[in-house]
Amino acid sequence: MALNRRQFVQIGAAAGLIAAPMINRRAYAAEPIKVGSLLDLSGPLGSSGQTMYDAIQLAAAEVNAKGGLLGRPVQLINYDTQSTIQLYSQYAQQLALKDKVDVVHGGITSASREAIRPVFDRFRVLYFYNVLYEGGVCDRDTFCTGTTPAQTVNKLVDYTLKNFGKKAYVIAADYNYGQITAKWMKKYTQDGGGSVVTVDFFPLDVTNFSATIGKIQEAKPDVVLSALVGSNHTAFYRQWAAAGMKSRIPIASTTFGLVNELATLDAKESDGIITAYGYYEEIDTPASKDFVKAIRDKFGASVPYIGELAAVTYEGFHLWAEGVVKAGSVDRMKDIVALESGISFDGPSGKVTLDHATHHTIRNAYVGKAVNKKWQVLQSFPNQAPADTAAVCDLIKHPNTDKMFVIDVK
Amino acid sequence: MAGAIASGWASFAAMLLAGLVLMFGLPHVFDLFGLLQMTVFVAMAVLALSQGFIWGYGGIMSFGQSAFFGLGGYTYAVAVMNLGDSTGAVALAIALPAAFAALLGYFMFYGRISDAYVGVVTLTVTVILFNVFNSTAGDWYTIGNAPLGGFNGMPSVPPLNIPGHPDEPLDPGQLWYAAMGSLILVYVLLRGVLASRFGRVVVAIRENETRAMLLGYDPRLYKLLTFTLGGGIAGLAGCLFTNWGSFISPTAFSLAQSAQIIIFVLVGGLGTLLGPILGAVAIQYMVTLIGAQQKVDGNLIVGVVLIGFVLLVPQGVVPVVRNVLQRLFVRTPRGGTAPVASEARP
Amino acid sequence: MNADAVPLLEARGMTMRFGGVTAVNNVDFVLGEVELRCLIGPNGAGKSTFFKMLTGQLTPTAGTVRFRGEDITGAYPHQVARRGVGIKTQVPNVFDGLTVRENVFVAAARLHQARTARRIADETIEHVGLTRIAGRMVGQLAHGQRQWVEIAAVLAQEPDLLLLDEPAAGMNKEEVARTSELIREINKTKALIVVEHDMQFIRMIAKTVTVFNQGSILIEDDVHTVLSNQSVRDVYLGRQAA
Amino acid sequence: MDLIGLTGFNILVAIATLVLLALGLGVIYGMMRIINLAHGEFLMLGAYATALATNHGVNIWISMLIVSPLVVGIFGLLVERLFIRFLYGRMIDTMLATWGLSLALIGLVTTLFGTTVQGVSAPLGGFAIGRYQGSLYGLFLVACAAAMLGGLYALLRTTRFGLIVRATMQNPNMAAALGVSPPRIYMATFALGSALTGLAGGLLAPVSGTAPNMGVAFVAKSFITVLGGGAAFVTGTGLASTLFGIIDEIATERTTPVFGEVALLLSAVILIRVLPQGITGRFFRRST
Repeated sequence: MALNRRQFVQIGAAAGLIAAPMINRRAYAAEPIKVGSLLDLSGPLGSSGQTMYDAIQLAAAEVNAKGGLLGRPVQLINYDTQSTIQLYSQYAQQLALKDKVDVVHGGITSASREAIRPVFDRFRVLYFYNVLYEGGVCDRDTFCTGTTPAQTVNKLVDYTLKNFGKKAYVIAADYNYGQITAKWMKKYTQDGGGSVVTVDFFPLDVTNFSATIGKIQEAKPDVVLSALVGSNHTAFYRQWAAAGMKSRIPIASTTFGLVNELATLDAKESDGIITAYGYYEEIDTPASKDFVKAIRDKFGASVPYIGELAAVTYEGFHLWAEGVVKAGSVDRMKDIVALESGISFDGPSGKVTLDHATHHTIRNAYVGKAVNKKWQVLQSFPNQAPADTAAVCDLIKHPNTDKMFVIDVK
Repeated sequence: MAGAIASGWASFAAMLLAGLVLMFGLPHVFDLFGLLQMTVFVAMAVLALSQGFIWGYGGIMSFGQSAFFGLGGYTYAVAVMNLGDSTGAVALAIALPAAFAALLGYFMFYGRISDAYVGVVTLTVTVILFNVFNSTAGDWYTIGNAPLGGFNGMPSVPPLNIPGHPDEPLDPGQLWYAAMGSLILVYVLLRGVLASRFGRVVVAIRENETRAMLLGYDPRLYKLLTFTLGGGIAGLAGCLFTNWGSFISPTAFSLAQSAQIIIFVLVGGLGTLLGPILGAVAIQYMVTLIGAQQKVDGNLIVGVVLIGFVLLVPQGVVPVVRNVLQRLFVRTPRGGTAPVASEARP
Repeated sequence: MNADAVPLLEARGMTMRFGGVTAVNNVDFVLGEVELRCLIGPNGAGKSTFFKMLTGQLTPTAGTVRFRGEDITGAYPHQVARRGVGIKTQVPNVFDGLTVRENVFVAAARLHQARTARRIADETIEHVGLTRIAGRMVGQLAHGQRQWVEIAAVLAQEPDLLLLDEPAAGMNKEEVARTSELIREINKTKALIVVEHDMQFIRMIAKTVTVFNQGSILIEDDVHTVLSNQSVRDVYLGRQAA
Repeated sequence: MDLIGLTGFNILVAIATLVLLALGLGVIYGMMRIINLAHGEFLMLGAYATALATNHGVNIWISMLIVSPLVVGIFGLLVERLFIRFLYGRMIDTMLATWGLSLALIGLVTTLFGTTVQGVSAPLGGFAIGRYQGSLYGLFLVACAAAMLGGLYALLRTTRFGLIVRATMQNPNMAAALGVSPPRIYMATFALGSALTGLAGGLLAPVSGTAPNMGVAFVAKSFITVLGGGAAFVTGTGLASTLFGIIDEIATERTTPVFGEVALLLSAVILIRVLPQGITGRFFRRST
């Protein structure tokens, strides 16, 4: 089945190659606009990268089908970073210096972003990071289009406070994203009159959670808030269900189901878990349905799950394209100015607007519940601002900032 | 194969010349990207040399050269962020890993830990460092004004500068000279060490530890010194690597990194110095090419290449090529007798 | 017995137990300067264990070893070697991956600068008669030649006492004769302890012989007395003949 | 009191998990002195076999207990025939080849099945330890680990096959002289080790999940356990698992998972420092 999908990808790519010359013939300037893509397509992060790669290919194909940008076709140059940070730097240099791309969309983990962002700053390449993350990047050359904790965590915590109770136990991955998200979980819980009994951090390669499950039972919280990340951590949900805890204490998460957890876990392990994201495949709007259909048509029905990673990548690409059209150029500075002018795009997740001050997005947030290996969208919150990054970053006042702030949660 | 402690002034001069030609020639041939790419390959070649030296000559199977590599990178990053000037930071990036190697080496060799377990202990220590550095995401893990950053590592590390002038950082072109110059220096240093009395004893201990001991040499001391030198060189490699990418993260300590170094050495040829250098450059170039295509999974290609390599060229490239060359040169005068290496030594 | 005030090597009450087995039991052993002593005994008599205790490869359970009056019991082999004891082990311990010259050079190099060491190495190689094969890899040599390489390496250390464990093992008649000649010549200036099975060889070189049996010294006397002793024949020669 | 019960139960499961992870590796390393760096991927194959078979309608118990060991055992046999057998006595080359195999397997599985495979969930459910909940499946894992250790011990100590295997490992020439064919014994041993690893992978699939890269997280722990155990690998693996399992679980419970992991690793280093004697293999010696 997966083989079919791979063949599909190849056929798709071949079709793109055939299509490109046709567009060229139509266009004056045959020179294509080059878009770099840096994603892990193999290795531990491969499953995240694959869905983003599907989305960016779809977006590029759509733009080309409409005659390209400024009369020029868009050419996608993709490198598989193989889940290796060294390759991120290497390929970033290659994209900037050898391929001389006009923009780069890519990076998955914050570590990969922070490895390549300086490269693009140094060699003056516009950069889009299309993943939800902990917030805090403040750099005029960079746009971050995914959700940040302020957009989703408070919705999630509000829901748990109202529906489950006031006593929370936080478990999170032991790296920046987990550390910062855990702080936001604590803050919102306390703001809502609740309390956090314990915060536990887990290195990304931990697979044995029995001790923690014991500790949670001892603490008897009303809800477990999880910011666990990656396939190793998925073991927590398995062990939680195996211990028979599933029916006793509910779980809410900002990370569960982002990639393929619903597909790999059994319904009885995942049912009832509450999450908050910028997008769910099940969102019942025409734009969302079209997007899901387009991906499945292009890459086969076996594409596991189309979540925020894919939607944000797709929207990020289109936001960039709108900026290019508005600027009438692929000149980096002109594009940045155009993108700062309040560009927005109606994507699968709803209306997405680039915020000048933070270079992040104002976008919708949703709360969903896992039901029989699908998400049931429970609530939606339109136009959420990236308040966390906004607290530390103002590129209108200080356009020369180039920093990753570690946001202090009070 | 192992007997070639050093094969003469001629080969040394040729290698040195080739190195210098590459150092000054490549900037005229390559564009900036090519040069940057070669810079990271060269940094990894220095790392491969450290493994090639302690393993190929010292007989110490370290599964943890990446520990010293990572420590070197982190030391440089922390030091340069606090000191401002990079000169002292480089010195520290060599000294600290060397000191750590000395401590670990003392623990292992004077603790009479057997060969096999040296591998396990170094591996374990590396995994410990990986875990520890991965869990430094919290705010309180800050040394001076340098946050360690946990899994995400330390971004935007200031580059090398002209000694004494922190406001004159090296540009990527100059960094190439620094990296390639370091590789040449390390190579010359190791050739010198191997040609010295100390180097002979190190090789002798690898060949037969009991005999060396019965001759009055203390293998523990020689192994300790070899291991320490290897640690310092790996630290230098880490420093160069950090300079190249302006960042360092815990993946420098990862198992995959350690294994990669071993593969560099094996592919190039164990018991040579040129082998690890060529192995490092070739393997990395291959991995880079693999990432530019999306048809076949990258791991699959690397894996199949490695398996094929073991079955077809188990000795590594350099010894095989050397044997072929020697056969070509020596066959006519001597007929069937096996040629003897290393007769042209000084 | 030698009447020297301080003997070259003096072992007292040497005992070695492995678990419940006593391999060497309360052995006293004295060797004078420039003396040649042969150790013989059947397999398992404790010769090798005793030998390894002298060289520091094993630490005795009880007893002391003194070299020129200084206690070297339980010292590391390299410390024993540094006192001036050269050791040739039973299974040849040589550097197979190095040339003959390099093997001997490494031995000489502990005490001397590279230049001098090279000279000493060349002289020793000449002396032992290995000049013709000095550039060969030791791993490629025949067994007898490897034995000589090891002896040459031991000599290049310039020791005062040589401990040779089965130096003639695996050699043909001609080689055995040359080895015995070599040993007698070494004995002009240095003391030797030779562990050997080959009676022919013992007759060629020995003056005094110590016979081990079941972890103790059975008899210690000049070679003719020993070889004509009935109990020696019983425990050792008899078995050899069979 | 209940809490002590729960902690004790968790410790037992941690020990059992280590035993499962390490036993197959122990057979291959302990008896053949072969360092199988693809061990993690053999586990992964076992997990995949269970997941795929179960998803295709095979009963989960049959998948775990029969399909996984069978599939991975046969795979191990093929690997041994195809290249390991050319590399006997060349430790370093075997390491390199199995490292290559490990990468190739990750790549192959990704290509064949994609990165996303529907896993299996743990059967049996939970049981009460006083006020707390433990997993019945964990109890099953403990039973399996004990059965595997005991079974292997009995196989090696009491059967003719075990005697022949042990003799061959001690002295292949002697065994050959007695009419045993060492190559066949090596083949059988490698297949046995692979099958045990496959079984472990199958058994752990419901608790650890199935992903192409899952092996990486296990491989260091497995090695440290086997090597920490020393020469008599069945008893050794059992003892080392017990020691490391207790330390890891208690340290994790008292402090953090990072510290638990570090405590386990440090105790391994100290163990090796204190007991360097229990070890016979000198497998890192160069092969020439």
